[in-house]
Amino acid sequence: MGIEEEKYCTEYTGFEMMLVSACRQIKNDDIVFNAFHWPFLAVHMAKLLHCPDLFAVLEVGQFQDELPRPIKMPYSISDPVLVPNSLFVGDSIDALSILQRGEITIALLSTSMVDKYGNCNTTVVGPYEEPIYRLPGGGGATEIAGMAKRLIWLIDDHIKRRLPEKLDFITDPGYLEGFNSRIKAGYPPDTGPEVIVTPFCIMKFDPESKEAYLDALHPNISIEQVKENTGWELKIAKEVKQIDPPTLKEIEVCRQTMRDAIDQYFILKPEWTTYL
Amino acid sequence: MGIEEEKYCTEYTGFEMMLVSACRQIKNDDIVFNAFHWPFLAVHMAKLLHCPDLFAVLEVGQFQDELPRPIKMPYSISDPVLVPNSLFVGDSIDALSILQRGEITIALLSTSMVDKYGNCNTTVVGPYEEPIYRLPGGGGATEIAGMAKRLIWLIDDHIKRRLPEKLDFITDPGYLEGFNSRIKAGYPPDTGPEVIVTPFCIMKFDPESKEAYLDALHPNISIEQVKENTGWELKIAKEVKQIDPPTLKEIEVCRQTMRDAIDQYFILKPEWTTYL
Amino acid sequence: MPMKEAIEKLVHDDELVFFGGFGNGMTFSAAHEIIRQNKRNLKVTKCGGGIMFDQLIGAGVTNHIVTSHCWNGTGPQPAYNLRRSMEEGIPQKIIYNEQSLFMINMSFFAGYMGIPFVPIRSVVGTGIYDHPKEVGLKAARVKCPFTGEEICVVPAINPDVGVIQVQRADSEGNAQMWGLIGDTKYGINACKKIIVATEEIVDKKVIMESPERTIIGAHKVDAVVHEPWGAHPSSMQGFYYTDLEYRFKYAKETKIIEDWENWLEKWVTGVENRQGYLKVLGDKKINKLKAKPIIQGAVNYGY
Amino acid sequence: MPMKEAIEKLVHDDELVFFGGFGNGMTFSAAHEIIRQNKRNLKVTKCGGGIMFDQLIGAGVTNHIVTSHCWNGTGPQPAYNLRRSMEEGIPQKIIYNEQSLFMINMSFFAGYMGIPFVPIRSVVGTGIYDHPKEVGLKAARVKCPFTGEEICVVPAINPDVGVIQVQRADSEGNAQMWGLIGDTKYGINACKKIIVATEEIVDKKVIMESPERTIIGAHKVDAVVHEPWGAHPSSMQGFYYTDLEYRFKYAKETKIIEDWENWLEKWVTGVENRQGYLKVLGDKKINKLKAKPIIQGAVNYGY
Repeated sequence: MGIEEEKYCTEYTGFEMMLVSACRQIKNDDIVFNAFHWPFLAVHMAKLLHCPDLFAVLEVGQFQDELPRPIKMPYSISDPVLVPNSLFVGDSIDALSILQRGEITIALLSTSMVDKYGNCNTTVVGPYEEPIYRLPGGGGATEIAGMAKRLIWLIDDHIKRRLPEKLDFITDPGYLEGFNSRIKAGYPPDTGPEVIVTPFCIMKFDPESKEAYLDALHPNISIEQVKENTGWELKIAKEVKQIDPPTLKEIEVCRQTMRDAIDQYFILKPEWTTYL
Repeated sequence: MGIEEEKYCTEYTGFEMMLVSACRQIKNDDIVFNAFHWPFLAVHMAKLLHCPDLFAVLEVGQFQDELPRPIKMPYSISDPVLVPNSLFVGDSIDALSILQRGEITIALLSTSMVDKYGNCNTTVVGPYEEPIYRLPGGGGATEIAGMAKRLIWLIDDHIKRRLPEKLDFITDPGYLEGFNSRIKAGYPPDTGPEVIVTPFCIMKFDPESKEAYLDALHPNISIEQVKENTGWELKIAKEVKQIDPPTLKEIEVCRQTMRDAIDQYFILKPEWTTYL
Repeated sequence: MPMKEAIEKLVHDDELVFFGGFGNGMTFSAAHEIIRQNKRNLKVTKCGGGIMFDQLIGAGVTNHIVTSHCWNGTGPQPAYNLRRSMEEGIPQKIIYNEQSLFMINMSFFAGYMGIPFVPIRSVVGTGIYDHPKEVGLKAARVKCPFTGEEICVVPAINPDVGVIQVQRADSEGNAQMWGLIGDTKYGINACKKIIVATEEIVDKKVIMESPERTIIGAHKVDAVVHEPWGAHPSSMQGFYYTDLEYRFKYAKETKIIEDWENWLEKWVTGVENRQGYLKVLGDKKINKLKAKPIIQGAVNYGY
Repeated sequence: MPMKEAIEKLVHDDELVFFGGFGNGMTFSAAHEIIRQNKRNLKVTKCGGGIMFDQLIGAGVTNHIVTSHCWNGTGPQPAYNLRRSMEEGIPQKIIYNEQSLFMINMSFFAGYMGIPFVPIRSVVGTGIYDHPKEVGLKAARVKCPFTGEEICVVPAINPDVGVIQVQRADSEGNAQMWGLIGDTKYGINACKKIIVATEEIVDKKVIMESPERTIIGAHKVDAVVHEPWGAHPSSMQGFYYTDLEYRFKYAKETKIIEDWENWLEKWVTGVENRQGYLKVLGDKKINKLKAKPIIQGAVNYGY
């Protein structure tokens, strides 16, 4: 192997690839809404990798541009460790004001199910009043999805029921029924889902119809594999891009981040998806 | 003279009588909105006289139930002396919330002009766009007049132009056009002006028509004197009450309060009324 | 006033009850006392219901929750009593009046401000906007008279009674909180009757040392309860850290109904009060969770 | 960045300018620099205009004020430049878009929240509601979709540029204020361009010692100006007291136009910057106004 190739990692999981791929979406000058669960990990990694100055806003009204020292993964948005390590602590309305004023340039959200228009369901499988599975509810994701400029969905398992054609319930708005329906519902025109990141691939959204299509493949994944495991007739980009594997540095940071998260009781085996 | 009479003061000004009379309106268990200028003095006096536990709310969102020690008259609602002597310091919206939730049981306001329905003008004499005299504007008095349960107007000169039949401009709402017009405009039904205190007398409001009438006279003032100096055909209570003169204790506290206010550059000679 | 007395006096069946704290400073002690007193048909509201609401559902004291989520102990999983209730009607079917986090915050804010509604730029187009149609606190749209746009508005929530857990309060009820407050200040001030539970009772002079930390004034507080560790297993900034192990185990210990019943007996119905609860928790855990001091934030208030 | 440069870069003719501070922490230094740079046709807004707006009117830089009052130095008297402008058109006739104090606060709050309006329970029936019809920021009424009541709503104000004077900020613009804030936090965050003038520049670590005191984040600040005594003759909690004597004399010194012109020359146009102004003020007065320290408000932020 050449030197160039050596800097890439060769053994890693789909979950790790998803985190690395999501983390690469963040830029150093972004103002990121740092939401709980997988996004916490991706934002943490970005901070350690290529975004040392990243300005993060959290749901209970915190600003951060530094990680707590010694580095500690907050167990949630409401971890008290965040307070003496923040530049601002307010209340939830302060956090909402930042969203509604359009100051959040990027947000990542992990979710149970995303449909082809980038809508998300964390509420219910089956009818709302007579649920087959009652999910926990969305928290602040509704507003984050509604008002962040670039929204990145994370789905940690690329299977049909996580990526259905249509949802039983929209908890967080994507492009609703596609085309201009999101704008008609009153959401700011410069907002909306930009990509869906899964262990298999990155999907983007057609500028016209707002339907998600396959844009780029993670290494060693085939177009067929993606299509077979997606809940709708997935459209494919004319030229499907190939995503680089994690670099050695990326995977090192990723795994340390996951260990830090385990220490804080993050549920890394997402067993709850088996309910779905 | 008997002992009973001796406790009353015999020499005092109409301005002092107005302050004493206003101060007597406040009860120890009131939650008072403490507005700037003459009300500051009356509330200060009440605190020193018969309301040791009085809970006061100020326009920049402060709560107080103690006077600053050593006793110091704040020069205004925004005097920094108020901060380390308050139980709460918030912002102006916090103060408004207390008003709008209906928690203020009494408020005193001093003003330039009050009409027969208890409306006040601190904006303009003449047309709004082409003023004869431009007054400073009302500040927070609009909301205080709109939402305190018992509103006490202070007028420091009982003359016709300070008590006109109709105003050129309503800055702060009284009973608007009388009868139920205040309620129709959306103000809470349990709010509105209760009395007007002047150097001459106390006026109250007819429960039906909401027109101000003479209720009680300050000592040595005649009904005629009041009628002649009021800008509308003043109605008179069936039995006009006689108000006690200031007690020696009241006048002592009143004069010390005025000296404290002078030290803080309160303009005790209200020379600006000569513009009217 | 002991928590027992405060709940007896101020919380009644069928009322809408607000619980303060978002992650930090959650009012677990009050919730447990409500369970012990076997209140019925309470409506309960809280920005994030979490395992506290899961317990209120499992104990059968509430049939209607108004919240943005009901997660399990440490992550975005559904809690088991919630699932049993909604999927199987055990112990009873509840109404889950689902809100978004910021929507419910704005509803509390409207309640705080004494106004009937506040606009918000989200929710339209989602199921949260459309459901549940039958239970009141539903958003609507109005036309802005200035811009002409249609915008979502959410109604004020003014609970019958509310309870918060704060770091300190004076004996009259002037209560202070710092760190992560979430919706606590707006929610509690929107309530008609108010219970303040506090880690410490302090002199009024301490309150006046940093008056910006006061979130509610004594003039509207109905009961002050001295209740150290009242927020466990959530954190209280400056006092104790979140009991992550306890919360992590909660999911396993409540997954089947028999285990839930044991859990409830062990931590709630089998103890008399918070002191009893702390005995079950044990000194070792208590010492482990105690916050290391970081005393800071003094500024010059001089004039 | 010096104030001169900040105003040159960020404040332009015809813009709507927000000034922070309500009584305490008023941005006099910025207002004076705006006068020196001879800006024209500014619209200016501030919850209470006071003598700062009187000066902007007298100097002819504004033709439109949006505020709840324009008092003289120490009490509810009208200020003289305001009167000359409105009664005699000297130096020009301005539009006084009169607001109530809480109405303008709610308008700033709506701007802060990124929503087009907020309800308020006052103003209807007053002249403030009805006038001035021609200039935009006028309240309206809408029907509440929940209660059916008609309620007053006030529009959002989002100024083109805003300036605040704070106690401390870091070099990137994370700015902190304590004590009496009034409308400052909501107003400045509603602005499109932002200037932070500060008594002290501190390390980021100092900001993080009490993060609840931060009123605006660096991510949206366009200029940080190190400007000690920038709020004189208003107070700055922990730094200096209000100069009551100066404010009291202001009324006399500006009553006739010749005196006003002398006043303006002495304190504003005749000095180069705030340092020059402080020389005119003199060390004796400066020492007299300096705040005696009251260092307090530390709490335990431990976890």
